[in-house]
Amino acid sequence: MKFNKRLLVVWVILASLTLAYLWIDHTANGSLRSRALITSSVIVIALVKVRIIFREFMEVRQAPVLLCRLTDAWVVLIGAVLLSCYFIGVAIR
Amino acid sequence: MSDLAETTKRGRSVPGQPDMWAFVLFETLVFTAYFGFYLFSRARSPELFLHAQAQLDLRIGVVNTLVLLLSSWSVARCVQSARAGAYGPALRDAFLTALFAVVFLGVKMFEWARLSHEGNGFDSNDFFTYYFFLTGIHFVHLLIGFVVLGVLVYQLRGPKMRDQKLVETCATYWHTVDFLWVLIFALLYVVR
Amino acid sequence: MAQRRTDGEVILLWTLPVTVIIWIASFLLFPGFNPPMSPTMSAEQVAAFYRDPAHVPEIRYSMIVFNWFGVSLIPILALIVLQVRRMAHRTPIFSYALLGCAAGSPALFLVANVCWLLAAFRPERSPELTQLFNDFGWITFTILVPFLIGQSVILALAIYLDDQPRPVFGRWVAYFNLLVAAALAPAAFVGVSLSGPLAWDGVLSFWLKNIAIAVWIVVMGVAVGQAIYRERAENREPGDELVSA
Amino acid sequence: MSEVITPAASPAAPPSGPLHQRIAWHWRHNPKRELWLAWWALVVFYSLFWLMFFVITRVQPPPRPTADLAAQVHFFHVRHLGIPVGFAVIFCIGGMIATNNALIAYSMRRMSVSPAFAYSYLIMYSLSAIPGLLLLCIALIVGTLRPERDPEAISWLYDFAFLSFDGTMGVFLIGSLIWMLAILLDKNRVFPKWFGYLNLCNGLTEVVVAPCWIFRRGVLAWNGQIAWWLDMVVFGVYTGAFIYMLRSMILREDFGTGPLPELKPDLERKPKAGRSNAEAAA
Repeated sequence: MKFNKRLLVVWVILASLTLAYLWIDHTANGSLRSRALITSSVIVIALVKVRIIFREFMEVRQAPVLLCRLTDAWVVLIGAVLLSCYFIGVAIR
Repeated sequence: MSDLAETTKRGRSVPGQPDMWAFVLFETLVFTAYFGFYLFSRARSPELFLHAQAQLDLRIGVVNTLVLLLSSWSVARCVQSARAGAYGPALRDAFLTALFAVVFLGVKMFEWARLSHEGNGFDSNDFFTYYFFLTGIHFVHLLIGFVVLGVLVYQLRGPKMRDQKLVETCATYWHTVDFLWVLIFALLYVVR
Repeated sequence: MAQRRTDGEVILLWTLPVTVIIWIASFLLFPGFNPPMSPTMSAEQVAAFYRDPAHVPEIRYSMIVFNWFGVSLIPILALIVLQVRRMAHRTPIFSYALLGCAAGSPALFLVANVCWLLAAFRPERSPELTQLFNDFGWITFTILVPFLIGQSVILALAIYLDDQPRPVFGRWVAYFNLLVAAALAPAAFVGVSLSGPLAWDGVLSFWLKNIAIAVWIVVMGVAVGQAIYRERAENREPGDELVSA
Repeated sequence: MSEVITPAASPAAPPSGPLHQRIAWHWRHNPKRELWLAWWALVVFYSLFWLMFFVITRVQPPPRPTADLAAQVHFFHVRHLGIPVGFAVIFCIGGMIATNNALIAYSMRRMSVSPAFAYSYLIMYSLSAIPGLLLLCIALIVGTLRPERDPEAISWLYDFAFLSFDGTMGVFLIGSLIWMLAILLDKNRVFPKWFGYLNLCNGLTEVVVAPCWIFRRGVLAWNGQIAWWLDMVVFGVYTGAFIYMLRSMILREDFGTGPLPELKPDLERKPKAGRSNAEAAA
């Protein structure tokens, strides 16, 4: 079995996205304030990671189109629910 | 090997049982609801959540995320090896997956012990209620994951078994545990 | 067809008269049953009932005996289940459902039993708490009918659908069970009032319900006994032929 | 099931007459009448269950655990008629839930797994009604019995009722896992595998309600958005799914021991016959 380079690349991308959180946290540090921008970008990055896991690790890339659409729809759905819950909460605080 | 050739060779088929995908999507909806409640109450009382969140060590979360991503990578390799008929490497990767999962559980329990030692328990405040609830229910999914890995190893070991569909089903469950953690990590440790 | 092993069924059947005698004796010994305590008693009156030196040993001993023998109807229910399995059914649904009903009533009865024993354990407790235990015990005792209704109705259906020339139970047993189920139903409404026929000492909730249970035990004991003896006789005949051949 | 006797072959098709004639025919001749009876008992029970708990007694959705003594006494006061009457109906029909458990146990006997699964499920669920339902009913009836009772005692009954209802999970957790395991191991294709996984989802909600013993307020309290509302949605989906799944099992049942045949598309008109027959049960 040839060593699969593609999976390695995928893992490196996922790991660097994880490490990006350290950088986000660093820039936000010192200011214990809630920031919509940070929250939104954190959620978006997490969803990008989820989609990569779907596509590459879970092999949706090679799955029937229906499953591709379904998982993509789920990623969008999660994003919409999370962001709207956050912003509704902020709005009616 | 090119992606296109691989696809045409095997045809486009659902990895694992479609039934497991139904479980993944349903369980993801349930978790989305948990996350929604969390973000909503977080946005309603930001100071409390921010101050409680400051007690978490982001580095532990990052390490755990990397460890779980490693385990996911291992199980993805395991599936590809099993598909190619290389059951030895596949078995090795399955054990590697379990090893990373054990590391994850160890780190998780260390973090729980540290937090409760500092006096942050399940019922301390809203943030820690969500923290212990979300990490706890994920922990339960991970424990179920060990049963799933057991099935995977059982399949790979017996020459009479080796049902590729079942191997992929188990891997799909494992990746679900992984991506749920990716979301939990982002929401608990980094969101402001 | 392989013959069912029936050894010992007759012994289990004849435990029934013993159970009945013990139950009647404990029933008569418990001062709360004769006459049934009135739900309109005040907390002080209830406390006085449990503090009465004449009552305390009677309550304790009768309820301890009930605690021992409360479950002893289950062997009879098991015998009924085995007769249901002989019926001309396509599925074991009815015998499963009857088995599922068997343990429910004794379990609820034990809750009532424990409440009465608790009330008698420290009669000097605040009258409010004694009354609470007493209420809890009486309501549970009166309302434990769902499993009894369930098993009567299921048994009636099972008998009704037993399509064979010589059914295990006669049709009348099915109608009798439906009648008993109907007689037990009013006891479920015990919470509606503290006086009148539906109260826990009332004509419907106490007398009709308990008489229905007693009649059911006697009638079903006879019916299942007949079925068992008939089955034994039928099983003996082919056996004798084998010996003579 | 050596005792199961195959009745004489019945006429293949039901007559096409008025409804009551068709029902009578099914009652006498339908070979699946026992299964349909159990299924309709299940449907009737769950319908009445929802009606009694949500409409007549109005004890669900549950009240607040944080309510003060006066509010708790008031809770019983406004339901002093609804609780005893509504729960009386539950107590009259509650025994019929045994047929539901029997039908589910039968579904496991139809699978290619050991009978131990069916028996474990049957034993567990035959007592499930007591912590799952009946203790709540009894405690609430006792609570409404004497409005003049000490509010502290009424408060104890209030807690006892809702915690015994929401906080006893073991039977349903292990029961769901047993059904799941049987479905996943089954080679007779009685249920699709996704339904097995759905059992796991339902079992996990039983884990999630456990914190109701710890929290008096918030999402995990006995009336919380997660511990009650979300879990109720999952339970509703699960209940709907298993009612539908049991129905399709009965339609496909051939009383054999091998794989359950699929429903043929040209026989899709059959379900209508099944439905009218089963009305006899209700």
